[in-house]
Amino acid sequence: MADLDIFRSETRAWLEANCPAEMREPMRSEADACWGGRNPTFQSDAQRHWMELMAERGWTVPHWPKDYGGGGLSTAETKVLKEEMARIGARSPLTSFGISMLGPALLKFGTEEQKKHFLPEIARGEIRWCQGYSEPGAGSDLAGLATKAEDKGDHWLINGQKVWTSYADKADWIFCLVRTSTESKHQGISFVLFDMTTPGVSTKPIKLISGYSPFCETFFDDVKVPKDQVVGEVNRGWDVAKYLLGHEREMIAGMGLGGMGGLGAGSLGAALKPDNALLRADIAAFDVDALAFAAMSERFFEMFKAGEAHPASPSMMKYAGTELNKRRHELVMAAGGSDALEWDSERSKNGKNARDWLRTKGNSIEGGTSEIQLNIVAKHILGLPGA
Amino acid sequence: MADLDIFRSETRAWLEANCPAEMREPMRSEADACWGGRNPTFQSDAQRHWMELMAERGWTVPHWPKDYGGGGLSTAETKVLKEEMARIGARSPLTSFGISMLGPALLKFGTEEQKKHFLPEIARGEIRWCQGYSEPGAGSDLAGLATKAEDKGDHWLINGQKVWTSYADKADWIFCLVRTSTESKHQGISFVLFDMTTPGVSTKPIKLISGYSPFCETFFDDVKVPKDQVVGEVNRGWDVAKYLLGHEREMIAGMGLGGMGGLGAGSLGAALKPDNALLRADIAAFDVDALAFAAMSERFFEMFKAGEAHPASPSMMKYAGTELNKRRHELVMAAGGSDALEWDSERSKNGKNARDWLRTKGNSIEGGTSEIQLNIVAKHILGLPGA
Amino acid sequence: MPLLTDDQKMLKETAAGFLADEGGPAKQLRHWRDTGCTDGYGTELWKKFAELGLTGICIPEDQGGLGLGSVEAALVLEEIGRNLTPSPFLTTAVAGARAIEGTAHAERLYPGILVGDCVLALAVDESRGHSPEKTGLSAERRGNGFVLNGAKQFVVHGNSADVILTVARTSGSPGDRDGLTLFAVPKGAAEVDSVTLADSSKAARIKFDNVELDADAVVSEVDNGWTPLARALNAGRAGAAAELVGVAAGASTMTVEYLKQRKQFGKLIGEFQALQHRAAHLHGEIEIARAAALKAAELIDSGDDRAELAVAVAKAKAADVASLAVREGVQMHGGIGMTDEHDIGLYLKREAVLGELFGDVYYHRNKVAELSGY
Amino acid sequence: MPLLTDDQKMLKETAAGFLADEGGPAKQLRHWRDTGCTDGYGTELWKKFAELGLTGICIPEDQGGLGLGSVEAALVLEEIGRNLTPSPFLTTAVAGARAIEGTAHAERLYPGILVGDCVLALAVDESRGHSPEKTGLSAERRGNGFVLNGAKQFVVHGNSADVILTVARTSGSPGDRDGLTLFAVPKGAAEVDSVTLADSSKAARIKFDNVELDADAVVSEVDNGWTPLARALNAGRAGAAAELVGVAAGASTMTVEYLKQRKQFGKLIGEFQALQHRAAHLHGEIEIARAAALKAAELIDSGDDRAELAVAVAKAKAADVASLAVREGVQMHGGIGMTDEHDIGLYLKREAVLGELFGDVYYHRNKVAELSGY
Repeated sequence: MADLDIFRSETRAWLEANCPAEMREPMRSEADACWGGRNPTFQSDAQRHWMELMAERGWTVPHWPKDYGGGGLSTAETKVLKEEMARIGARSPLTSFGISMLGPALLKFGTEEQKKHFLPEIARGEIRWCQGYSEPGAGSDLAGLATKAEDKGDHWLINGQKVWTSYADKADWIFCLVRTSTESKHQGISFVLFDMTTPGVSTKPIKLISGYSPFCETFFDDVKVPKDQVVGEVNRGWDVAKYLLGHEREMIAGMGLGGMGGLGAGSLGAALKPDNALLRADIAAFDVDALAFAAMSERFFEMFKAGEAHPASPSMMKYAGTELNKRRHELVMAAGGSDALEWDSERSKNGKNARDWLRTKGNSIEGGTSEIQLNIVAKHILGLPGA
Repeated sequence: MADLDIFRSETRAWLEANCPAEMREPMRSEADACWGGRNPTFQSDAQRHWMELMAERGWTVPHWPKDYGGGGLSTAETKVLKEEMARIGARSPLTSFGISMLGPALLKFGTEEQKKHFLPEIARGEIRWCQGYSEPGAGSDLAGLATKAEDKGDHWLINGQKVWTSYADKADWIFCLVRTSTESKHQGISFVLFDMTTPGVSTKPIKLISGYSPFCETFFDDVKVPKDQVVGEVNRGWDVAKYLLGHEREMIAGMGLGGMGGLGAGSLGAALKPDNALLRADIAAFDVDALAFAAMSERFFEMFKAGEAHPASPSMMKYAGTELNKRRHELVMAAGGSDALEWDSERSKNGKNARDWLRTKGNSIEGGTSEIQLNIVAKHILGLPGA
Repeated sequence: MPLLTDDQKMLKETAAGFLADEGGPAKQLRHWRDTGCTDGYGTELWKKFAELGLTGICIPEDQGGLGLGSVEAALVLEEIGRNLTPSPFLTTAVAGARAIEGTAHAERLYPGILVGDCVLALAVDESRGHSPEKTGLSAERRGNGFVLNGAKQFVVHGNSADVILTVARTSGSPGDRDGLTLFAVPKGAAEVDSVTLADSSKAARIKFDNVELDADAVVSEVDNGWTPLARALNAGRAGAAAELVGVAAGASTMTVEYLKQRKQFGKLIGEFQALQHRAAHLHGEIEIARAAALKAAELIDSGDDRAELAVAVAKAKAADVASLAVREGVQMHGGIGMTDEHDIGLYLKREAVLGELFGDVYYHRNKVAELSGY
Repeated sequence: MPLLTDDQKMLKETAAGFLADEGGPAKQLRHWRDTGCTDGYGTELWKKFAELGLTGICIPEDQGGLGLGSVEAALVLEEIGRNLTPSPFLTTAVAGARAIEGTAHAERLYPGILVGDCVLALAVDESRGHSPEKTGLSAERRGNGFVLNGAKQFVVHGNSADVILTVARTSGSPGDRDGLTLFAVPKGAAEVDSVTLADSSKAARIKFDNVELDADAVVSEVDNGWTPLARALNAGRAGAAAELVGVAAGASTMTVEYLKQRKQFGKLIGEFQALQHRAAHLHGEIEIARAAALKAAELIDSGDDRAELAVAVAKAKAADVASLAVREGVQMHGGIGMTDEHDIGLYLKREAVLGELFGDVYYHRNKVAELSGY
């Protein structure tokens, strides 16, 4: 424990000295995040500086091994770093699907060469990734995908279409599920990586009901991909995908609930101060559910870290968390009344409440629908027949 | 219209002159109903007198033909009679499964002989019937019944067991579904009638969670039933059963909702006067649903009478009505607080609130579960595949 | 409640055919939204409403209208809801026409309404919530007329309306029904700030900064504005309920169709029992909401004193059910339901606006409680 | 929130084994109910609680107890809930022991509690609702002692308790937390009317008609009864929440087992997706309620000032979830679930009583709102 105390005080001092004041302001939206990439756009010098300083210490990915650009911190040290960052309100220096999704998969399934090549780039924020999973004909039935990769001896030839590719129009590379065999539905899928500038790759943003376009359709027309850009075994990409989906669901479950700080999630009622007794009653019922869920989140992460969580429990969390978040935004709209219905006025911050509300409707669809999560819980946790 | 006005004034005068004052008091429970039967128990002379007076005019079953003991009234006249009875709060002179269930089936499927024999007895309250449908192994899957009727030339020999037979221990006769063929699940069922005093028939009351025993298990051990006591064709009893179930569902859907009088169903909140703002909010939400359902009930019966209702719509009504009634009693319990939890005190009228609340839990099970009703709506109204 | 008469059935069919042909999202809502129309609806379509006599649906026959009631208006509004048709029908032909019924303004304004040349808006709300009794906008007598000071918001079609029926306080204090006066404020008299709502419809925030009006701007009588306002609100709320039933039914029909087409895991998703039960539940709820909306309309038409209660029940129930219908609709459509390209999201947005209009579910549940004496 | 320690896991296993063997409905609840036991629970079983040290779970080690906290009590109570075990554990070993902790009454009563010879009850409610601040039962000084007048109800185990911890008002007026005093009222001092509750447990209505008590009946200090009462209520509410989680888990386990056995239409009913989704939803809710109950217990044990909020969250959530679990349980069991013979109905009844005890969901939701400042 003494070592950890020393680490804490050193970390605290370093953060105090190095985290720019601007980077201690709360983020107002996804747009405030630092996404990195080949041609990064920084909102400020402070943002760039903060990312670079943290990357230098490997603290953009503190728990990754030092060899791959990480901080090499233990679980306990990582926790201390997070606590100390939270203490001063320090923003995350880098947000990326490379860190949250591809990285863990590469660490588990990648070759030494792949790890050495890709992980440090990710840690330094020099590459921005997107995820090519869903297809128009394969939504909930992810494994029903049709994008085809033909073995052409020295390369794969990829043809097909993906949909719901987050920020594909801004990504440098994609990690992508493709069909390399039609003999088996699940065991004919491979997990490939390739550059979005490869000839034959094109993207088209999808306009959402919120008016924003965070997702794209992504088209592959005779895209050539080198053989060594498959992660894991050929035809066994489904194992990689499933591993990665678990991470994604945990992340989504925690979205919009103000983090996982137990009762720290805060009260919606306190934020809204409802002046209507009937609305107040609904908000109080929501607060009970949200504060209870916050306690569950805290417990779940402890159990998860300790290996005591059921492998299917992220599905339970994803389901409960996203349904709760939708309900939260319904109540925000109810409290906002006609003010919240304005769509393009300055007063409404360009319809922020309404757009955020519409955005949450996707929470229970993306990353596996609520129905899919319930199927998983019924089958894998409850052991119900034929589920 | 003039004829109807005359009928109304005559009816009003007759009711005023003949309905005993006691029979104008609201019924407090099922126990206040007049059930008739071979060995009837009347709560008062007034109750007996009222039944006999009404039976004499055929007004226990006003819309049945006069030949079968009915009043021979038209639909419009029947409505007038009901309105005039409601005007003075006159109780129903006779409550019986013979009237509400068997009668309509006999009118539609019975032979002339059967109608002549059974209907007048029913109309006069001289026979009490019970219904033998459910079996221990066949709950929702009613047609999965196993009670066997063997053709013994001049009679059927019946062996098996029924369950959930309402008041079997008090009934004179039973109408009963039996298996007469194993070649087809649905087309191997016959609808038979027999005397409960036939040798081999025995009953055993089932104690419910409310502490009451309105239902029995009913056992048949080599019961001999004459051949002419089958209603409809042999092996086509399922048609009769389905027809009858529709009637039963309508009846159950209306239970406990204070009749079908549109907004007349009344407000739960007005009855409870909740002193807690959060409970008041829940009750107000309930009142909206209940008053809207009352409007639906009124509309449904108009549509039903006019032949404009979808044949599967009683399922929708049964589902909505019973779920609503369960919710009503949850709220009554919430408003009653710890008073309502007392089970055997005088103050709590022997736990009336709690027992009524427990009773309602069966509403969404008996007469086809809520799940079965939703299956029916999905298949027959929405036309969803494989439902 | 009697079933629909043959005349009513015919009206319903006419409206259904007309709006399905002319009023759907491709021809109307999306078209006007994507071309930046400042009215938020098509005036040509509104002229067709007039040609069919629908703009005069609630106007007495002796004043040139169809002389029909709230039940008939509900039949049309359900079709408007089903097709998401943007139009000033609810504010002008229903709520507005009812407000001025039997007043001098009827004679002035009905002719324009009948030919589709005059659009009315109703200015009631002064904050994010609906609470007409609490009206604070002041109208003080000055000379022969009045001077108005205050502000209104969520005035649907207020940006393009020819006349804005505005509730103001001439006496008493916020909370009183007495002391309110309804004014017919002509276009241009007050400062109108146009606002686009989430469903792409247009509304206004209006500032009254010493707005001077003649005495004949008063609809009905001074201090007795509650009477015409209550007529307008009852009609408007019952109408919004009917439109919400249409929104719910439209979303639900679209969703059930999708369940019969979309395959996942080698099966039509409509074969999955969990979705079947949810769809069946929703179907029943829509039927119930429709019955409640028709009941409210019927009691308004028959002058029954339970009409106010029935209207509150209808508005609360229809908003609840429509909200369920659109939420289930988007969820069951999956990803495609989140795209602007698909119409199901338009139902979600329309429901939000209609649910709020003339009082949200909380307002109307509370009203049910108050009217029931608890 | 740290996970369970090895000691806590061992305690949980011990309690689970003991209560599954000895505490189930056949041996306890049904047995005492059907033999007309006036206590409503078995004293032999209570002695076994004592032998295992469980009656002293919250009693400090230096006073002969296990010196454990609310987390450990929650672990035991979840098993009590799961087995529907009737016992005075919650009122005596948890709420009661906490109330007298550190007072002179601890020295007097702990020895009896430790050996299973002394049962405590808590008399708080004075009407059908729970509202401790509104206590009106009066205690007036007379000579060296007090005279109590008023009435209490819903005093669980009050009919057989040796000591009834009674909240009375010595000053101030209903609504104030100040001015309350907690009295240890010995058996026989007041008029006790035994009441059977819906779950077959026993409680009392108690009349205080000039009941005279010595000054040393005061627990803690005069006018400062809120302090020991708040300890008792926090512990009792968190404990009831944990027991409700056990009720929910027991009902849910029984139901999921039934889904795997019962056939209809040639299929196990657990194959029907609509039931699968409802069961899966319920499973998650129970996990969440358990986390909330443990969080509340942990914050009580650490003396955190958010404990009161966490307790309100836990009690409201656990009651909601247990209510869902038992309702789904009965419905999914179908007809058999309505029979007295089947245990699922016992869960339904137990939930109703525990849900009401120490404040129902409405009380605790309101508390969450008030503590959160709205």
